[in-house]
Amino acid sequence: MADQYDDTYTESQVILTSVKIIAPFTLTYGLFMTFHGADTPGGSFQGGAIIGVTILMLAFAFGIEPTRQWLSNSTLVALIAGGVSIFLGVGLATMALGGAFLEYELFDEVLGIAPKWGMETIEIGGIALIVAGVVITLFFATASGFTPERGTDSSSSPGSVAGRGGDRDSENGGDDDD
Amino acid sequence: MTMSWFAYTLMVFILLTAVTTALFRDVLSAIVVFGAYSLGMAIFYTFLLAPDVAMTEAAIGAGVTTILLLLTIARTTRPSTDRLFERVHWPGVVAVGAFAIVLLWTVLPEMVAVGAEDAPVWANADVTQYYIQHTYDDTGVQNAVTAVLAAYRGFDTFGEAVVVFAAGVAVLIVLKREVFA
Amino acid sequence: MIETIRFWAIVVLVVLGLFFTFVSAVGVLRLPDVYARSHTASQTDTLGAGMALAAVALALGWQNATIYTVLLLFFVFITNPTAAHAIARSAAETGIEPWTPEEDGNTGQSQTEGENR
Amino acid sequence: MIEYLDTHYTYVLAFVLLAIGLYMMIANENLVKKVIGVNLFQTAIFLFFVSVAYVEGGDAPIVPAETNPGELLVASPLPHVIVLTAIVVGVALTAVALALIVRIYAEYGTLREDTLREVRADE
Repeated sequence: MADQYDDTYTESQVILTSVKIIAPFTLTYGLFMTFHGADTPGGSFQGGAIIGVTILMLAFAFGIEPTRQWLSNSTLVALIAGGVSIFLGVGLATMALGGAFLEYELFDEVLGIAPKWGMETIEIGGIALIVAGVVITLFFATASGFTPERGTDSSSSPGSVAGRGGDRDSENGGDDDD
Repeated sequence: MTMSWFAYTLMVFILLTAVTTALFRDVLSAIVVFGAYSLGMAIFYTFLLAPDVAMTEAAIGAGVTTILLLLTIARTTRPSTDRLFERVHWPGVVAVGAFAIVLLWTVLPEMVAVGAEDAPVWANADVTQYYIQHTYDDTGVQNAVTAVLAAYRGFDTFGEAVVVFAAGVAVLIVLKREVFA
Repeated sequence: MIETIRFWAIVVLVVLGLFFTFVSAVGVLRLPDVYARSHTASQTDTLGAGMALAAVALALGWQNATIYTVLLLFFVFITNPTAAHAIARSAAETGIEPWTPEEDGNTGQSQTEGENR
Repeated sequence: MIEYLDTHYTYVLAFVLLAIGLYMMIANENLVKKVIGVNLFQTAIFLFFVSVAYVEGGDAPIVPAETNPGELLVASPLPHVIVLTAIVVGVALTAVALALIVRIYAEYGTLREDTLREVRADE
């Protein structure tokens, strides 16, 4: 059935328009939550998730395949891997300065940066990137293409596939209750 | 200490959606009801003074999980149904009911009442009270959750981030696709 | 004086919001097929939620949270009809026939069939 | 027993939800519904953690800079952090499970546990 994703996708002016109106707001909200998580409820996990969901919304409006091509795969991989490296990098930097993993006080002592900024780096550069990247990646990986044998399988007609699965189910549904 | 009517209504809603999720035979209906359940749970977290958790649950539990489940049944199969509800699996009900009763009878009397100030987690001077009183001095942020997440337990969070990263890699491997080639 | 007006405005808005939400819930339960249901879920529900949110905004008075509520109102007014549009559109593309009074004899049946395609 | 409904209500709800999640994992034949059951079970545990952190009449764990922290009555932040990370890990786990389900369907053409067992026994 998923083979039909791109077949059934038809541009809808209504959805496109409202997504065009709403997407900037959700993106801003996600960024606000990420950047302002230190002093108000919210933080990088939530903000990253909302940023990721914004991309999902765009994918629903513009079609999943075009969105995936627009947001190339290497960008996503770079997003996730970059997040993990930034997190690890900050942790190792404090160790290089002679402290423990993520001991932010050292930034203050050695470089004169308040410990808060170390945390913000972790939050914005680390966790938010990882969460947003993983959410988008999981969505595209689950939504995208088909293994060839299934593609031929379902090409006959979607109804037949559903019917076959349904028959099998109802047969066994009868059996298992006895 | 007594519960408010708001919490009571919300709990009934959560319970009803959970039971219908378990019993609906149609997978699509179950997924939709599960989304409603997650949303109710998010509101209940707000009631329990956990806005951070509520936001995460609303974005991820009600949003992303529902989308992933829907995509999965779109890509696989959705059994056609003539009945609305699943037949109740009585041995399962008995086993699970026994489990619940054992939990309720053995664990509940040992628990401190909900929201009591002498609850061991809350009154712990080395953990909770320390965090509450030293967060601003130690880290300079006001949100204690962020402080614990990124500073006090940063190494823990790093582990979680790597787990999420690993899960993303695992999905790509399992679905071995041309997607991320 | 103005406080009294505000109080009663809040009450009226809450009651109307409840009423429209209730109508929408009844409609979702009672109407025959997916098109009629998405229609009631979008129009009546948007109105109900909008009125309830307007009551909340009035009750909060002048503060930051009011701005959030008004923004929320704005988003509900945009997203709710769009979601209904998306549902109805994909239903039409999947080939679900709209319910017509000729099948009056077995409305219950045709409803479940329409749902399950 | 009834008096616990008044004072331990979230724990009662959490345990009942645990039972429902477990029931879904045991009784539902469809693999997708089993995954939903896992999610439900997880949510029940999250609820348990969050209600452990709850303090009656308190506030969200925000520590304003200007007040004296000794007088604050706020919920415990630590269980919130654990739940926060666990939700994100939970969605990742769900995604891995669903990816496996998609593969299983591509391989065997069914999502029902009993059919799957038969098909595997036949091979």
